Amino acid sequence: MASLTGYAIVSMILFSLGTIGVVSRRNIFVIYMSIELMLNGINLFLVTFARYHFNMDGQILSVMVIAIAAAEAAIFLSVIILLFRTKKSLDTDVFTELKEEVE
Amino acid sequence: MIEELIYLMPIITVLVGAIVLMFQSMYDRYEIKDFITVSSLFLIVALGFSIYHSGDLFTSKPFNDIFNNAIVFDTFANFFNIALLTGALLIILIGENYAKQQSYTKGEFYSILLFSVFGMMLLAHANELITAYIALEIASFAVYILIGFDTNNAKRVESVFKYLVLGSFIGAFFLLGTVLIYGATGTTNIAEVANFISVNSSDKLLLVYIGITMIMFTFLFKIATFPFQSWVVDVYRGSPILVTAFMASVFKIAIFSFFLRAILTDFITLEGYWESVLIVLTLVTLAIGSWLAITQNIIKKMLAGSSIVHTGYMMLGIIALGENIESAYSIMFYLIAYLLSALGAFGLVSHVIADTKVRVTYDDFKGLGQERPYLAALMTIFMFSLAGIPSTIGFIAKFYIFTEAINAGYWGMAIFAIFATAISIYYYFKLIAMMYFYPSFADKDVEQQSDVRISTFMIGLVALLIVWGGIGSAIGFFFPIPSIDAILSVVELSVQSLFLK
Amino acid sequence: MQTPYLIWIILIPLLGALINTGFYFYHLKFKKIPEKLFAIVGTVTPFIAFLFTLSLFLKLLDGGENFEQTLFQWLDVGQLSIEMKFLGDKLSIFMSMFVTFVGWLIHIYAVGYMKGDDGFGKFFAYFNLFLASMLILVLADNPVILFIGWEGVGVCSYLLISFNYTDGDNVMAGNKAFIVNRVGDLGFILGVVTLFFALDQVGLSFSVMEANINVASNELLMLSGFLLFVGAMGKSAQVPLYVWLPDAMAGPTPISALIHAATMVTAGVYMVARFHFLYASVEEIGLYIAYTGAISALFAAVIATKQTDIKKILAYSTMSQLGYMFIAVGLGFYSSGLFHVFTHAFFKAMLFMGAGGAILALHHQQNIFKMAAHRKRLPIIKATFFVGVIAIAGIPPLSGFFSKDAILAAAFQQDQYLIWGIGMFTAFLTAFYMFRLYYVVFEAPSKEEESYVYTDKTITFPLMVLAIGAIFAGFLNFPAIFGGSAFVDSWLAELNSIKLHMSHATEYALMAASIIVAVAGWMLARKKYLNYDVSKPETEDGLVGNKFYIDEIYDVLFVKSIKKLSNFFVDVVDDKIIDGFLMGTARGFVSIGKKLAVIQNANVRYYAFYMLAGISLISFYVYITLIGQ
Amino acid sequence: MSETLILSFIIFLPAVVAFILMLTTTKIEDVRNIAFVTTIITLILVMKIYLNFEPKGEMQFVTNIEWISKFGINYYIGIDGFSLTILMLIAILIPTSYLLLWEGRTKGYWLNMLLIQTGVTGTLLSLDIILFYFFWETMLLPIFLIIGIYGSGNKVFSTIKVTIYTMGGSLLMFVAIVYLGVAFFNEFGHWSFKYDDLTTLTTLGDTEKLYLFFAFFTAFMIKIPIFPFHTWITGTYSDAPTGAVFLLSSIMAKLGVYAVVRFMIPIFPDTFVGFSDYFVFIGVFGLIYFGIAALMQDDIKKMFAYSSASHLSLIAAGVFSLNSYGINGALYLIIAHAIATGGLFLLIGILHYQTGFKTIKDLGGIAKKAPIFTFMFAIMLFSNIGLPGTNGFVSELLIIFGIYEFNHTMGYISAVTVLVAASFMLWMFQRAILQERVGEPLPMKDLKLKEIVALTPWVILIFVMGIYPDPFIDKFEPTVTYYINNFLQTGALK
Repeated sequence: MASLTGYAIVSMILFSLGTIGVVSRRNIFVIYMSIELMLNGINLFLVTFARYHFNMDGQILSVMVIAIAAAEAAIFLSVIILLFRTKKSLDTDVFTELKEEVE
Repeated sequence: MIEELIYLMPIITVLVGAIVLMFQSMYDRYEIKDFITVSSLFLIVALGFSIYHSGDLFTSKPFNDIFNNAIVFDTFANFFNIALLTGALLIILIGENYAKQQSYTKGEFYSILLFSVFGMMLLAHANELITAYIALEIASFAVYILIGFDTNNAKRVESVFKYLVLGSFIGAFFLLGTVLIYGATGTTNIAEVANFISVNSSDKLLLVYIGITMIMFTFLFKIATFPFQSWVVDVYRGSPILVTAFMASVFKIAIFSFFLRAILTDFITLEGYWESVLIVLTLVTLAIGSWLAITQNIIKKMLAGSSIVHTGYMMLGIIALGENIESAYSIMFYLIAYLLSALGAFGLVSHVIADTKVRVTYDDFKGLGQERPYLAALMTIFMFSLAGIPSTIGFIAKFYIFTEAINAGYWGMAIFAIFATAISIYYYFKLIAMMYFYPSFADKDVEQQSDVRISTFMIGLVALLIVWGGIGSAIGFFFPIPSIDAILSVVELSVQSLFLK
Repeated sequence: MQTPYLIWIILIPLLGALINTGFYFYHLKFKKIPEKLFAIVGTVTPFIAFLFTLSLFLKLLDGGENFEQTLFQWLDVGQLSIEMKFLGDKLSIFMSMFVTFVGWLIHIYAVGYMKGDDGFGKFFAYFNLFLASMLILVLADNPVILFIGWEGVGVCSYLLISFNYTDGDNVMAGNKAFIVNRVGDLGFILGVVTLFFALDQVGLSFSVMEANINVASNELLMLSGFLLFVGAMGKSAQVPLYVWLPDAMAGPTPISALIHAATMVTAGVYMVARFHFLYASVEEIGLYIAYTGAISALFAAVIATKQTDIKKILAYSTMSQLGYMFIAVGLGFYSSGLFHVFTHAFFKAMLFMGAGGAILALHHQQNIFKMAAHRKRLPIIKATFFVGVIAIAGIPPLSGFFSKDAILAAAFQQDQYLIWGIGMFTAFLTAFYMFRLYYVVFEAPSKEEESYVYTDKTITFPLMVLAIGAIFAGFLNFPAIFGGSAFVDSWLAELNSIKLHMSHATEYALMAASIIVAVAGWMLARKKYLNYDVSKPETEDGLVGNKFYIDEIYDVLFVKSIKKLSNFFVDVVDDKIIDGFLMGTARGFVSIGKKLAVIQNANVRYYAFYMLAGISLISFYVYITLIGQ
Repeated sequence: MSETLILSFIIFLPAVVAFILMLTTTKIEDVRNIAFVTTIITLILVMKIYLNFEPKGEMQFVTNIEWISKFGINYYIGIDGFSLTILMLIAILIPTSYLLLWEGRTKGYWLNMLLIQTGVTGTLLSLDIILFYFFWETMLLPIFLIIGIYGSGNKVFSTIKVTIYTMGGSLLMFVAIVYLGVAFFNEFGHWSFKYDDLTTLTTLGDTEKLYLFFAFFTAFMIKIPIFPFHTWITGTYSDAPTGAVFLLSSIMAKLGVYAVVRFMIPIFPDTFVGFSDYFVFIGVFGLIYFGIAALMQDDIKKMFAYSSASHLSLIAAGVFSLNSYGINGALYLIIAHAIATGGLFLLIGILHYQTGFKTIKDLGGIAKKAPIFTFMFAIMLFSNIGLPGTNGFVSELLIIFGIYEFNHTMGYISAVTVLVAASFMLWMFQRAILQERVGEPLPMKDLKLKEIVALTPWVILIFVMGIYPDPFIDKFEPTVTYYINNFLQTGALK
């Protein structure tokens, strides 16, 4: 069976992918997905550790994280809808209205 | 059994209140002031419960079998409960005028506000990382919704979007930290982790330390230090001013409540590998905050920038915490002071912009001194308190923080911070200058709506508290009143409760 | 001997000043007061003061000891203990005698002269105040109290020179007098301070200092002696601090007569005499003083020969006579010096008052040639003026001759032949320019038919009294060789460090020489000016005419340069350098902030990137440190 | 009233009255009259103290109540020779100045004046250094408002400038104060900020002391002001309203010197002695520098800004000369200069108010129209010049003695003061007041009877203190001796 490090590396790769996605992608929807990706990487990690420690805490935690992710999704999607409604676009570079020139 | 329940009462009351408001808001016949009444009623009850055992020193983990030590009830948490509840109550009451004027505010607004308060209180009680995370997220989500409550306003939506993205982004790091700690120690309970750290030698702790680092990032993000400060200006600017006040004062207290606990219980150990980082961050935070504040033209943005500077002062306390426990008191006292000052300032701005959309830039404040002398006087008090001028609570708080910092030997940083203060005098006094030194615009003939209402009384009350906190018993030489020492002793008591076994 | 009367000599004129001030305010604020009232207060008070002085003088005369009167402890800090105390010894009583007397006469004169001036009351208030301060100066028991009087007369002279303040030039002259005197005062104060510490803080009373004079080191004594003399230079208009005196003639003539001829300017001489114990112990400084006097005397006399303004000529002659006095005191012949002060007070006051009368009569014309051009008949003034001229020229038997001759003889005896020579030459010049003045104003032919003009009694009466004084005052110190009593010499004997002792032959020879010189000067003037055509007046041209350009040089050296410096300080040092630095830092800070605002570009991806960068850096650092541990 | 409360009463009465007046909207005349009566009451109380005060070194009328017990911060006030002298000054000058400011002021003006009085009195009497800082800062806020609201010209800029300037200085001092407190805590194990406790500190190293010393000194130098921290004065003085200028010049600036004497000499005696050479030099330099700078000023207020800076430098030099002549002279000059300059500024205020000009080139011909005004002006001027017979002379003489004893060369240079002030003041007097104005004469009425009455005590004081100074000096001379024996000697020994 694969070692702990293997799982760890995979989950870390997922997490990093998500991180890079958040920074580099312009489409808000993709940004959201990257964040979800980060969370999933963490879930994988949790489960891995739960297996490693032979206790259920990790499993429970992962379930909780999934729940939170779901809640987050609710807000995120609604916000995305609102954003699209205002600007008819999902490009982050469009939403810089709050930049007022200083005196 | 029953007194355990009493410990739970405040938080439960708030939760119930939130749900009740949720249901109440399904009926159209209620008006805003009904919701205000109900919500403040629940908050007052909760406050009563907390104050009921604010005096005594206790700690307990009720209903272990249910909560599994995930939440702890002690004087420390209780202190923060009081602060949070007071803050929320003040915001609701001060915002009364503002809320009435805004079309979009509905019952849910208050329900969600209470939910977020509930989350914050839970955070103050949290004794376990995932619980803390959940509590944090409850509070944050509620705040997201509050920010974006006015869905037709592009600014609001944009700012909630930013806050959401960045918030959940950093939240992921919190989880990562948790995971790493869990991986290293097999538990996420703060006390147990602290225990683990104390028994093991540092080579075993590499993973834990990295995890702690990850968690610290979240802390730094939420209190908005460099390099996580950039969201503050935009989000504060974009959100309705009540929510801004809520974030700036109350939310900050909640964050500190958890992380102070974590630091004080040696879960987060700052010596060695974090100290230098914190020093650098603090210095840069102070500088950046001053720069952001001094260049702003819009009052809300200026206050946002200044809130970053105040964060810098509190970081000073955090650093000093490595040396002596005393400085925890100073931080907590500073939180109270900042809560009052910021609430007052934001609240007064909200009251002023409630009826008319102007009064957001410096120039719009011109001539307030003649138009509404009392409001101007109150604003002056708040500015003095933020600037830390003597005879306000802001001065005592600064004095406290600086004393601890210097006592811990960081006098160089103290001098740096004092320069930041000197700069801050400029942008605070500029507002006073605007209010008093310039004539008001002729064309701005607002219908002189009466200032005699709850919100103004509340603002006045806050100002009174500020002055009392600054002068303390000095005015009471000739007739007895409680002095600043009362607050200080409560603070010390609450910190001691952390070390009860 | 303690006496309660001494202070009244000062208080009474002071009282007069206060009363007149009160009257004058009443006069201004409420209703007019007749001039007579001011006049009475103004003239009576000096006379009472004179009577007090006279009584004390007589007491001293029949061998009474020195008077003194302590009023109160003025100051007592550390070891510095100063009493408000007055001293009436032979010197001070002698001085205050003629100060009060001449002062009184000039007050009377002023009544006539100032008639109709709307500042009449103010004038007498100032005048009495001046007399009071002069008497404080004379009677003071220690240099600090003396300095109070010293400055008091300075202020009065400032106020009176700029009496017609509406004309800026008068005030300018007043300022000049005050500032130049201040330079002197600077020296005076420093002299006192140095002396006080040189005598290890024993005290400042003259008697105490005289007792402990040998405590101090010679250098410090010389230093303080010099510094004190700087003060004297300022007050008594000696080179190089004389520039204020000619301009001071801007004031009304009585002022010139009283302050700038008879009394105040002699304060320097008096002060040096007061410190005789100090100067007796440092001859070098004494000699320096003598030379300064000689140079001033010559310098002034030379300038006077080309002046055309009658009052300026008299001013320069005053300065030159003061030079004589300093020669005497510098060489240690205090009695001779003060005797010259005494005689000079009479004839110079008289000359000024005569000039004033003439000016009044001749439409306020001051240029001697123009005065001649429309001359009136002024018999009394002319006669008295002639007396004055002879007296100052040093022609026996008038007072000037004796006093001046004594000084020259002293110089000769001390083998200071250079000083003696200068003195002689100055005497010649004096005779020349005084007679020039006299002939041009009163004798030279003029087309104007000489109609008689009446001059007020209040003007002529003092003139005649002073004329008598000028004629006979000399006999007060009638030399021994003529079987005289040499009263003044014996009276002030204790001051003198040296006695005058020379063979009668030399003494006669010296007298003859000075007489010849004086007559020569007279004759030269007579030949040149007796029938001079006044229609083409001389002009003040050439090096001498322009007073050797000293004023211009001073202006460039001090006034202009300091003004430049002031502008430099304000515009460059303050505004550019200091304030520029502060404001620059402030502005720089703000501008950095504005540049920094660029990172707040409200784009969420950038924000996320900053965070990520921060996170990675910090984590990296933390990781390194952890590995390091 | 009991001995202990009387000082507190003196401090807080004006502020309390001000608050009451602020809340009760009364007519402007009533506000002014009530304010005036208040100051008169304080004057009476101060008189009472002055009579009960026995001349000795120690503190008297001490009140000491806990304020913030955690940090041992006390409400600790008391009075000794120094503070008594200045307290007397404040109590006399302020009510009389009201008479000259009588007409045409608004309500806020009077309230601020009252608050300022509380501020300065508190600063003067507080012996706990935190309490001192408390008043020191609060003193500035009414000044900030009064200049900004009632000022003229480029008022906002100069207001912000003076505020940042002075507050920047005092913030540095704040850090130093905290540092001292912490040092005290580490040495003795309990908190205290009493100045007499802080004098017992022994653990401070020399370099430490140096930094602290300069942190304090910066704050005071800015307030005094001493070269090169003076660039705020000209703008502020010329833009500020008369009352503010009067208070700034004749009282607040003096408090800077007072603070040096009260706190810095006892706490850092050795540093003080060690550096006194430089400070005397700076003082004497400033004296001449400001004097020359004043010469070419055209704005009379600016000119007097420089002139008072020059005098204050002399005062500072006197204090730094560390001997009884110098310090006594400095204290005496504090009084003399407060009276003279205060009076001058008030008269200039009247001049400005009536003619609308405060620049020399536009003025002139005043003396003809207003002889009594001119008379008062001249007397203040002469006292400022230090003419014998006025109190200015006594103090300058003493200071010159002191500096000479300290260092002969410095003494010689310092005597230039008799020259500096006279030169520009008389010139200004000639051009602005005496000589005829080019163009039509200005509308200038002579002083009213009320104003004459107000100024008479000042004039009398000038002359009485000049002719019979001893009784006044006796009041504070013992304190000076006490200071010299208890602090400076030890400082010299260290």
